[in-house]
Amino acid sequence: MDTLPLAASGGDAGPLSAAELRRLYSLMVAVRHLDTSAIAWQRQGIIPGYAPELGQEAAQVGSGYAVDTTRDFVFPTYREMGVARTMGVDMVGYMSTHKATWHGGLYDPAASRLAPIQAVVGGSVLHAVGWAHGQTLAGPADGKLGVALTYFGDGASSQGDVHEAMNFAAVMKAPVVFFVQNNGWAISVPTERQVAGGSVAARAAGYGMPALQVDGDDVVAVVDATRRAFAHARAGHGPVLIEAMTYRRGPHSTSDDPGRYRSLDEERDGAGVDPLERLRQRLLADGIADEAFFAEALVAAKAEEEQIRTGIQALGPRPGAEMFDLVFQETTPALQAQAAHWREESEHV
Amino acid sequence: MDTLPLAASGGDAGPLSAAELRRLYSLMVAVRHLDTSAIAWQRQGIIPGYAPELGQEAAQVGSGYAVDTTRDFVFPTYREMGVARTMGVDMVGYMSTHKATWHGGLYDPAASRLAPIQAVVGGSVLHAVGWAHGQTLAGPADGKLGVALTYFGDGASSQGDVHEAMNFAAVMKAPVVFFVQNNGWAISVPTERQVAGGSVAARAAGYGMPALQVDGDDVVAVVDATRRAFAHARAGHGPVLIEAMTYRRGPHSTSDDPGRYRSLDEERDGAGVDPLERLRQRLLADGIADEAFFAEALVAAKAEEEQIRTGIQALGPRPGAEMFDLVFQETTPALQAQAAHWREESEHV
Amino acid sequence: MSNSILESGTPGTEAAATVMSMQQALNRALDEVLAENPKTVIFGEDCGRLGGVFRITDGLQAKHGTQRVFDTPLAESGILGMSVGLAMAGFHPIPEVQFDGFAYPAVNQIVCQIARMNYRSRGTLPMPITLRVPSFGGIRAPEHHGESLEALFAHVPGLKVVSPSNPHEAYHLLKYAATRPDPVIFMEPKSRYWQKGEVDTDSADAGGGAPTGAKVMREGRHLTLVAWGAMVARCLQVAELAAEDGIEIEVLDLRWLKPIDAASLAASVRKTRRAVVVHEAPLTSGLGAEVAQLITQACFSTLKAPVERVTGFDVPYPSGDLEDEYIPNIDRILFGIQRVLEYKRG
Amino acid sequence: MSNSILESGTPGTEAAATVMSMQQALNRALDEVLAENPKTVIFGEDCGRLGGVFRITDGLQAKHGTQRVFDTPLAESGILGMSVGLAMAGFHPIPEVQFDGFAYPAVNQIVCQIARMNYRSRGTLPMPITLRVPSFGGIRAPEHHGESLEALFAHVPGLKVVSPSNPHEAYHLLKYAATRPDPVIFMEPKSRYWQKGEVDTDSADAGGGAPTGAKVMREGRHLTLVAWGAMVARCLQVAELAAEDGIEIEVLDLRWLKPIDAASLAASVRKTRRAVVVHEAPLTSGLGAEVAQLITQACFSTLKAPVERVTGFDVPYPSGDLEDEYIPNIDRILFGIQRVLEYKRG
Ligand SMILES: Cc1ncc(C[n+]2csc(CCOP(=O)(O)OP(=O)(O)O)c2C)c(N)n1
Ligand SMILES: Cc1ncc(C[n+]2csc(CCOP(=O)(O)OP(=O)(O)O)c2C)c(N)n1
Ligand SMILES: [Mg+2]
Ligand SMILES: [Mg+2]
Repeated sequence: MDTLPLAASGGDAGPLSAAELRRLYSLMVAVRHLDTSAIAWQRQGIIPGYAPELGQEAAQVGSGYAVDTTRDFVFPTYREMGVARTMGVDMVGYMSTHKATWHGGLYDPAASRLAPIQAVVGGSVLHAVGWAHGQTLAGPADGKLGVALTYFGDGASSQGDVHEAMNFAAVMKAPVVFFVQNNGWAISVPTERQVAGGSVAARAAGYGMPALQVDGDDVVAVVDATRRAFAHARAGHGPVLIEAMTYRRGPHSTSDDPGRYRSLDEERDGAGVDPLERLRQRLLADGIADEAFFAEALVAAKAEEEQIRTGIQALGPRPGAEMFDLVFQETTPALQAQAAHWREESEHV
Repeated sequence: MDTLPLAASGGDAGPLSAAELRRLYSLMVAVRHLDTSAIAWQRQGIIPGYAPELGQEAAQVGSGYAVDTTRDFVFPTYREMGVARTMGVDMVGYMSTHKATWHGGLYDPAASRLAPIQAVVGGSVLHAVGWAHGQTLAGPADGKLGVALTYFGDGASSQGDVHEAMNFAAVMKAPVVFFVQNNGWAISVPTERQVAGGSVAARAAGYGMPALQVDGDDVVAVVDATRRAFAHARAGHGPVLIEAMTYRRGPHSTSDDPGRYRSLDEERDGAGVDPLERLRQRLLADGIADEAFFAEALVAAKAEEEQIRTGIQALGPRPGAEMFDLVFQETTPALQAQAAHWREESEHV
Repeated sequence: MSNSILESGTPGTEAAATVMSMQQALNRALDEVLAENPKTVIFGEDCGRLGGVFRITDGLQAKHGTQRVFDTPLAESGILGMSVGLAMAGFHPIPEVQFDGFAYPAVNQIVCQIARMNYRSRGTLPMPITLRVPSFGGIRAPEHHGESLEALFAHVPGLKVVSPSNPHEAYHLLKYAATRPDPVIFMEPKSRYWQKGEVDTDSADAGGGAPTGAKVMREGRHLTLVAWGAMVARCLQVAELAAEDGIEIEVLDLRWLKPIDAASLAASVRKTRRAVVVHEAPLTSGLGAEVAQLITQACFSTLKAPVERVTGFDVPYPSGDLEDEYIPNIDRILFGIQRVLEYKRG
Repeated sequence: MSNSILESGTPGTEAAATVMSMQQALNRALDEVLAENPKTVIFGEDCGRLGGVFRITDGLQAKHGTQRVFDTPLAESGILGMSVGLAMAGFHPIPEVQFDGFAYPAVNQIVCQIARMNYRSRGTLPMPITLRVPSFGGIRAPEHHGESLEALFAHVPGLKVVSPSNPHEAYHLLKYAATRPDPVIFMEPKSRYWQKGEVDTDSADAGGGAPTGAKVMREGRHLTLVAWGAMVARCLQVAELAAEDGIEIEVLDLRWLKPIDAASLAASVRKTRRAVVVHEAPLTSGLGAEVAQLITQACFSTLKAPVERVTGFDVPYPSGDLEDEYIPNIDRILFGIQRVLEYKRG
């Protein structure tokens, strides 16, 4: 795979400190625990569905960790719970989308710097390009541009919009980091039947754009790659593509049955070593954390999950009037009439 | 630019014979003369508009020359008059689209092996992939697959559909030749503001697909590249991309005014030596043709143009009933009622 | 592989009338179409090995091979654009769009290519493409998984549009659509996939009526309820309830949303003199307007009241929690009926 | 650089009422909007250096700079998707789609993103996007250059849709639309670009009526003709002809196609008791159905005849030679009027 070099070398940040590594572990445990719990919630009827990210914690926490929420903006798909958690997004608001409370979630995307959850595969990649181009319009690049970080999957890479986004961003030198989680699958379709040539990162050279293919299960490598990409984009050198190689260990969603299209053997071989376990071993080996720390992190994760679950369970349906009130900034007489009509007929009952 | 090698080496055909070279010249003169005449037709009010291909004769004649109309199928844009002429398409039927007689033209696309003229930029590239995939479904590759040859421009390369087409074709190993005429411009937008990275051919490697970048003003080089690409695809090795570097010497269309976005100096520099003149010099230098031959070719071209013009001028409007009759293979009562209504009201008048 | 054609046995070996779900009926129709026409090919996202997220193509790849039934990369414009080329090569493509909301990326290929190629080519390149679209709401799904695109499709010249309301209709309409020489958008009401019903596979269209027209699902003389897809079952429930109050409602399953069977609409409303049309799509510029106007045009002097529309609102399809507020429910349909019955000329 | 803002001078220096073409009026409106709101950006294919294929953005790049007015690569989904991001970053994008038929590749971004982002984000990410679409037929153009997408757009919750019928309307409606906090599809009747008319730039909406409603362009008492875009001028011609026979026709320019000004429709038809709606788009599921149904709903007991629709046919937009057979012409509109006037209750 031929890739172009990055123009800016690394961020200001040096190698990750012990405290940072422990923080990454805590985040990954929190995400892992919330993720596996959410599947249980679905089985228990607390939420109607969920798209787990089991195995993608390193890719998500590592990349989300590089974001500067004072100036960057992040565009997720439907599977970036780990990114949201890492960015400090209100997790009850985030998970509410899986409770079918509100499409896109109840968190404030503008304040959180995280665009609403996106169900259209490839749908928000172009938004990142527009947002990023806006940063360059605001004034000349001074090495401090806000960066748009956009997530998508190996499957999404097939969508025309993703190509248009890469070409636009590269032509306009927009500060975008395209972050592909290549988790081996798009529902039942494996990467080799999806991504011609085998690698999304290999596409970047065709746009004159640098790319980094990274071990997506190594959180330290992901943080490093993302920081380097951010530095490049922030300095005004244009977009970068990161392909984080990982594996979707769970089903596509709680309504999927992977047994129909892949065997347990295939799963074991494809998945490799669990990214959380890898970090744990590393921290142990380097003497950065001990069993007590891991136990503590798990306790914290459990407490957090309980709090989020309580919040989710307490969440009632939104008032129906919001259906009408939130369509426009300036509502219309026709919509007001429909709202009035709806109110009349639903109160009647 | 990194490109992957072709799996099959050349076609069965050896180097072009003298007779073939003369034939290519005759075709190019015929195309050049018809093309420049069509602009005059527009000025004279014979046709309402036209999209000239001045300067692209070598790219069009050379690629069209490689087509085997007994088994291949060609997917043009709105600017491939030279391809149509080279393939032997009925030129009154072809030009009728520019007379506003019928969108897509009056020639029989199925019999001609030339899909209807296509105004949606990038619109037919996916059709080529589907048609080509159909060839592989018909049975195992025996080195004799029909090949889909699809044309598009540098501007069209930005469209999502073109990416989807390349990815589909490469994943499915469909026998498609993607033929890009990079003529430097998409209406007023130059290639450097259009094609990130600067080359459409450079995109191919990202799909694991071989590409050939060829001097599109050298008809011999174009024939050779196209034949090689056809051989590769025909043998079942999958798609190939050819980028023919050329220059749109004229306006985008008869309603365009290039003076608004490029200077005459820029035009001269960008255009280089006229491809027709290049072939003429070559034939002279190699002693393959003389002035008498060139003069004869021009006479033939003039006679041909006159015949086509006469045909076009004789062409009346199609009967209005065709509006209704050609919508479906099986018409509907609603449509029949509308047709009856239309007939009534138009006869009334 | 539950509910698959592999379990339900070889086509034709069973009794003609069987109880099956709409999913089974559709699966069986596809199996038969594949067996009957070697030029038929089925493809889309996850259609092959998985059998589709709704299992409509379940077992078909195993039975008919990966050449006939296959997965594509994840790109709807690609899937539909590819269908055009396959049709030009003589195939009868039956592509699937995984959910209604993901038909939007393919609109350009559907409107500008599929719908126009026969016309553009003056009939020499027909487009026998049957596009299956799991449609409408009611399953508490994520965003974009509950769209109603019939008004859009019905407005496009060169397309035909159909939606079945029960397993029997699903079987026959799909078999019919998938053997036509013209493009048909086949809108499957996903909330009805698992509902069972009797399917008479023997007759070409057992139960009466040509497969191209609308169908009276229940006779009545006081008012005509017009619906399609999942709303037909709901309207039948409403008619049942109304009957308890002595109101006899005729329920017309429109079936074909383009072309619309204007004659059947007129015949029914000439008898009942009142009509309500029900759909899930938003009100404004929905297909209900067309149905209402066709009725008004044909029955202006017999109509006792303006045709009423009970529809979704002019708001984006809401999340599961508010779905029941959005989709016309029994009460809202009854209110609509009441408005028509109580209408007084001003 | 003919017809450009560079020639017509600095905004505000001319007399309030000037005669100009719709192209000039639109160009001037854009120039003023750029000057008034620094967050406004204009972009699309060939919008910059060339000034657009219709010269609507002529001179704007030279005056306001390449940051404010720029060319994009050739991809409509890209242009509209990028608009979403710019809006999220606080800009007011005014993208152009070069021709109506090339809006189809952007339908996914328009329907699923632009129209829904305000809703999805609970009002925290408004989408002040003004999408300019040169629209409708009548210029003998190539395929896909003469589409009428208003019914599609009007059906999409979260969009507003407007179309001006003359230079004055064009100037005011564009200035209004381009300063709204919601997405507006601005459909420019391309066959009217070069027609001149008086534009009163002084008043916010000189000529009466709120810029959000329909507008009576000619008063009459025997029948209401409802139209928009290029058909308004044609309907005014028809009214002129009919007046010679003593038939007084009221011509209502609908202007806003979403939301539709139902009150003005009702007010006019309550007076005239008869209506004909005219549009270029195909009949079935066209916006005429909605207009007709709104009128029928409001005026059922006063209507003397069912509302008549005079529209394009359910066929793909034909080539130039047949264009005049397809677009409603004066004769067809007169026939429609005649049918309504002569209607007898059966
Ligand atoms: C435009 C569109 N088409 C189809 C779908 C249905 N769908 C949802 S997720 C998915 C697979 C996505 O695969 P990938 O991009 O690799 O992401 P992953 O699910 O692996 O995270 C599909 C087909 C969709 N949501 N959007
Ligand atoms: C989908 C689409 N968008 C826009 C247009 C308008 N348009 C026609 S030709 C053209 C430029 C095409 O450039 P290129 O692909 O390089 O081909 P060339 O004209 O140079 O042959 C544009 C923008 C179109 N026809 N189709
Ligand atoms: Mg994936
Ligand atoms: Mg070009």
